Amino acid sequence: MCRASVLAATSYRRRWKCRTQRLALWSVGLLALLSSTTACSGAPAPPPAAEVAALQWDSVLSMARGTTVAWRMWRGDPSINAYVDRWVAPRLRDRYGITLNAFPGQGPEIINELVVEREAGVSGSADLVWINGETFSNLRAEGLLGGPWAHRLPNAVLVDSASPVISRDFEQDPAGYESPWGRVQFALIYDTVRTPEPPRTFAELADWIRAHPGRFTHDQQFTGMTFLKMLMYARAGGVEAFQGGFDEARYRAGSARVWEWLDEARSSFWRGGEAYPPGVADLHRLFANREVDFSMSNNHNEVVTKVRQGILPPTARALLLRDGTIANSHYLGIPYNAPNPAGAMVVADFLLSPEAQLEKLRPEVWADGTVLDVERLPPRWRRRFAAAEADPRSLPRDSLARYARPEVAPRYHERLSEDWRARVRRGP
Amino acid sequence: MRRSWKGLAAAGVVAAPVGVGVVYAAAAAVGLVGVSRPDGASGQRVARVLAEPAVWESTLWSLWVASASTILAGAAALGTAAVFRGPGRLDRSARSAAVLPLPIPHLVAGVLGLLILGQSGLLGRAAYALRLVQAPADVPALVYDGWGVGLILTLAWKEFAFLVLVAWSALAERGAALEEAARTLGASPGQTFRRVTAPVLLRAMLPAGVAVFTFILGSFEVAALLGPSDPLPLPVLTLERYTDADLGRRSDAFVLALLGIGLAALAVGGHEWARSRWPDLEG
Amino acid sequence: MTTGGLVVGGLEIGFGDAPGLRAISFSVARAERVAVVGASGSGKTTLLRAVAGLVPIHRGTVVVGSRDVTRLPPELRGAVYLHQSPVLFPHLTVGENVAFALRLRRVPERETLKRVQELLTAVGLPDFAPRAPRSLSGGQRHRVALARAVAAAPEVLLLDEPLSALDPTLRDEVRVALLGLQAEYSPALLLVTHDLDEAALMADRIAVLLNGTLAQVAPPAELFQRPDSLAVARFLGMRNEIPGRVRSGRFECALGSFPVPAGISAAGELVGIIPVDAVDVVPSPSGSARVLGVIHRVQGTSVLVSRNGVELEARAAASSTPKAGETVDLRIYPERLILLPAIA
Amino acid sequence: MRSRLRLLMAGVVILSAALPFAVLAVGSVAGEWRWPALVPSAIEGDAWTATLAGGTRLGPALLYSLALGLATGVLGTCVALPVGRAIAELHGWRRHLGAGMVFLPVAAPPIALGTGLQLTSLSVGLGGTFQGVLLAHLIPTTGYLSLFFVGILSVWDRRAEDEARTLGANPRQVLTRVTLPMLRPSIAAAAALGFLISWGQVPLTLLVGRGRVPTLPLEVFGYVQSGQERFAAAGALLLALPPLLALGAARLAARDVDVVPV
Repeated sequence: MCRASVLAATSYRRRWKCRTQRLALWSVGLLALLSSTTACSGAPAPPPAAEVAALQWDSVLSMARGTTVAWRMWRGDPSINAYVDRWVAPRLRDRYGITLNAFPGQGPEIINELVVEREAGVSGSADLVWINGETFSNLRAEGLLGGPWAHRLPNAVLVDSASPVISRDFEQDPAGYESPWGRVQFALIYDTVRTPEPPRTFAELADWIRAHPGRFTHDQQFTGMTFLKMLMYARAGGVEAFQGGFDEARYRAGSARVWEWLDEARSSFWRGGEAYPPGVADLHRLFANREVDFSMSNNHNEVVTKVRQGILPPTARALLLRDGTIANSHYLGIPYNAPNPAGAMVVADFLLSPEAQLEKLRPEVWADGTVLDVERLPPRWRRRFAAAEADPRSLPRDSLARYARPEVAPRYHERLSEDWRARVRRGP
Repeated sequence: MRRSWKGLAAAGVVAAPVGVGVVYAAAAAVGLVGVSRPDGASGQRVARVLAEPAVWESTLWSLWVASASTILAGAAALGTAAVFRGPGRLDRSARSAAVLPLPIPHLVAGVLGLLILGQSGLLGRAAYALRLVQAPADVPALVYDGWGVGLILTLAWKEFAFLVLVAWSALAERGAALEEAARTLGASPGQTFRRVTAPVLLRAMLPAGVAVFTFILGSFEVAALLGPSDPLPLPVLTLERYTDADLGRRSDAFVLALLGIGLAALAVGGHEWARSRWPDLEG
Repeated sequence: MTTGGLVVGGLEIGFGDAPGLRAISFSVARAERVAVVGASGSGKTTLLRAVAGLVPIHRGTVVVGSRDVTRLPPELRGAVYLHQSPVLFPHLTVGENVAFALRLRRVPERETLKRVQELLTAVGLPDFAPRAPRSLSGGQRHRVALARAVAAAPEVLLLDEPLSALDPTLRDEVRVALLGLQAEYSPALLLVTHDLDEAALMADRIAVLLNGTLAQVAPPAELFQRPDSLAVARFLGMRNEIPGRVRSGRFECALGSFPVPAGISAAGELVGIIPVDAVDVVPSPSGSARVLGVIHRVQGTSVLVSRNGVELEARAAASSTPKAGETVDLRIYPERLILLPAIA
Repeated sequence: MRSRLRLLMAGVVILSAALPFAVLAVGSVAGEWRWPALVPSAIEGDAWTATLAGGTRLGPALLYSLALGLATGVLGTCVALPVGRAIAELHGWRRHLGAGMVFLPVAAPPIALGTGLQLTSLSVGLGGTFQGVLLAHLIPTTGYLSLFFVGILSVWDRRAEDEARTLGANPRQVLTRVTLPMLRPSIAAAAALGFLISWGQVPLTLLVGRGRVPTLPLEVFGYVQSGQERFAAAGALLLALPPLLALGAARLAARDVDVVPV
């Protein structure tokens, strides 16, 4: 009887249910409405970057006025964010009437996004992307970058184009599809108190690691892989041996020497080489907390900002290995589907201005190396740049230049990461 | 049976997005859509990814972490619920405190895990202050460790609050009457707990336990922050493949996504099957 | 048939696949009180819910007032249904609960408040309007629910076991309130109960629901004195069944031969029922019956006796209760004899 | 002995609940705080001053997350209530099938769901938008809240609704005057749960929002990944506090309801 009455009673509630279902329908409808407002806001296709680049700069400036530039960039460092949001953005607004909208995303995410946008056939959502190396190569290979445009920027003449580190991005010619923004060089980070006599070469480092088991490691991402790549240069004939594009045989020979070195050293790594910090920030934390005695950075000046932020101890210093350390530049690209290439070009040009480059170089701001040929600047600017680099923790420019090694084809980097994940990270 | 059709249709609406995701992932996994589109569909990618030992190690490892944290959190919840159920001040304070982590996002738990459980974290520093250790290396590795101890502890801490709440409401509902019956039938307090309280609680906690298990199995943030580099927790491996610079490997992620959803579906299906087999488990 | 009230005709309701109630026809006049009695699970509640429109019916009609409401939803039927423990809306105060139906009908607020006060006074809770339902005792909640039901001015009031869930001490409180309200507002009252005493106490007529049909509908006195069938008699708890036959105006059975009471026309093989209070035991050392045991009840003490192989329950005089094993004589009042056809 | 053990256990429970918040609070203002220091040797308030002055994105992200959480809670409840009711009215295997179906979006790993839905969301114009992320958050939320309402409504006492019907209320009136008011505590709890699911969500926001929907957890995740512990701790505290306040408020409200039903 009970069951029957329950069943029966429910049928009389059908109308009740209709009401609640209507409530649900309303909600779904509201959502659909919300979605359609975005889905239907398709504007006419913007002009591609190459077309805009062909215009007079004044026309580019007037096209850019009053627009918003969406800039996809790495947003993980408050110093960089502050530079972009609080120094760059207001100046862009005041001088060019451009609203800068920076949002997070790096390397693979940018590729992923553009690939996905192309697959979905929707208009682009980024005007400017912060890229280099393998990201640039992948984007170029997939035809996801607009251009050429970089050589049309008024400030492009100031760029230190004689430097191979700037004129070549991982052996590739930027070809006007990206504009240089900053220049950095790999450095080990050590503590002058804990390790007053740090190793200066890979050979010395290996000895040091064996003598101090558990005190060294590298991260699993870009920085750690750069470290391995330098190791490959050092043990297999220098950077010259790997120039001229990717070659499987040379890679095999070179990487074999890397695995050899690692097989010998890694049992003396932190945690016996069985675990690696996920990212370089985690490595910094291990270093600061004395779990390991070395950290590393792709930016020789990072130690300056990180000490200032209190993340690294005040006695931390950068160190260049005499086998040579990789120097590279980072660039700004404009996606093929960027809605506002004119605005993006104006931003890229402003970021190349001596003013913006100097501000970025200052240790209390970011300490990111300049891509300008400082010697060609007026003396007033030369003095300012010299003063900015005079921080006691900074490495002298001549030793940076002496040990700088260029990047080679991005494929080496990719293969090394892939094989490291499969061979080393997964254990012997 | 119009009514049941409606009920199932309503459930279908809620489940539909998963279906959309599964269909897209399946199409991408066999190459019908996606970047590295080969000529037509092919199961090669699925076969290659599923043949990777790393994938299965990640899967097993994630299953281990999910089981261990669920059991740990469940056992702690069971004990706490049984001990602090009275009306006293201590009981009430313990109850209020125990549910505090309930609304805390996983991410915050992960941040805390890093700050507290790392070898140079606060736990290690406390050990140093007590002169138990000399250096971070002497502290047992709880973060990035092969057994995922820190990860398990963090997740168990987070989910404990949820399970203890479930346990308390089950006890409040019918615990006392059953226990009184057991006591008058001659059971000692210990026997009462073992034979009456614990089984009643366990059955009430089964659905919550399954939910916790599947949450943890799929949870990303804590695993990404505290998990080891080998094997990578399954969700972390999925994202690593999805954002691989090599566009060809990007679609591997879809195979892993299907694997993850499949495991979740298995857990859910098993749970509903168990509940239909033993309806009294519904409490 | 009077206008108003409730008329149920040929009602059939299925329980799942099997028909549960069939051929249910009865009426309750305005101001009349009818109690449906039946065993647990006999479908009493379903019958009530069907009248209220909460359970669909297979066949039959329900007329409330003079409207056929068979196809109408519950809210349009003019029949208020109260559960065994009536549910007060927990989110409303006592006054708001009583005002519920009035507010639905947009009765002017002043009038609503006046009416609420009247009804609360009528159930003896004049100061309870601002109280929360949870602060009320069980009997008070019942009374508020009754007031709330009457506020809807129903033609028919449907009560499911109205007193069963209450302590004996509270039953009078609620019953008085109920009868008072009914006297004043005169709805037709249909209640179901498994308690015969409650039915007899509250109802003008009692309907006996057996095996899915109404076996008998009659005023309590008539029902108890003249059950229509052996099934009804057994349901009413009548004991002392003796098989026998009627021959030339006399009922002959193992206990002897008795004149058929006046007004009963019966013949052939029958079952006779001698109500317990129609047999007296008289202590007698040489009596024809032997005492098997003594049964004490609130209503009085009775004695289980055996005579000629027939076991009977008989009334004992309070002054001299015989003991087991003693012999007694039986004095039977044949005018109280009930004669019913045997169940095939 | 027994009471001492209880005291110890209570201490552990209370400490394990309270200590983490203390750690976050200290961490958010810790200047130099390195092994083996138990407490920071210097105080550095930049995470908070920068946040208050608008120098970090934590403030705007907090507002963004609040809006997203509230919308998810409200819409999720509106959808889940009728779905939960429909499933609660099923019986036998259909019931288990229905419950399993709504359980699936809850159980499916968000990363897996996100990878599968990223392109779909983009092609319908929802990728990287507030609405898209809202819809993404609604996936696990409606599942979870449907289960929640299945649980509530399976033991739901329908007598009040029946009596309201016979007292003259039509289905809409029963819904608005009886059912919804009676379910109000559950509805509030459901909205709060929905808020929480959205509030802590990382993978779905990451994949469907494509970094363009700056929620608080994403900002915190970014700070954690870049080793900015002070900012991460400040953000984590911002992330932990509103739900805690909500929990406290819910408890207070529940206590109110016990005394003065409305």
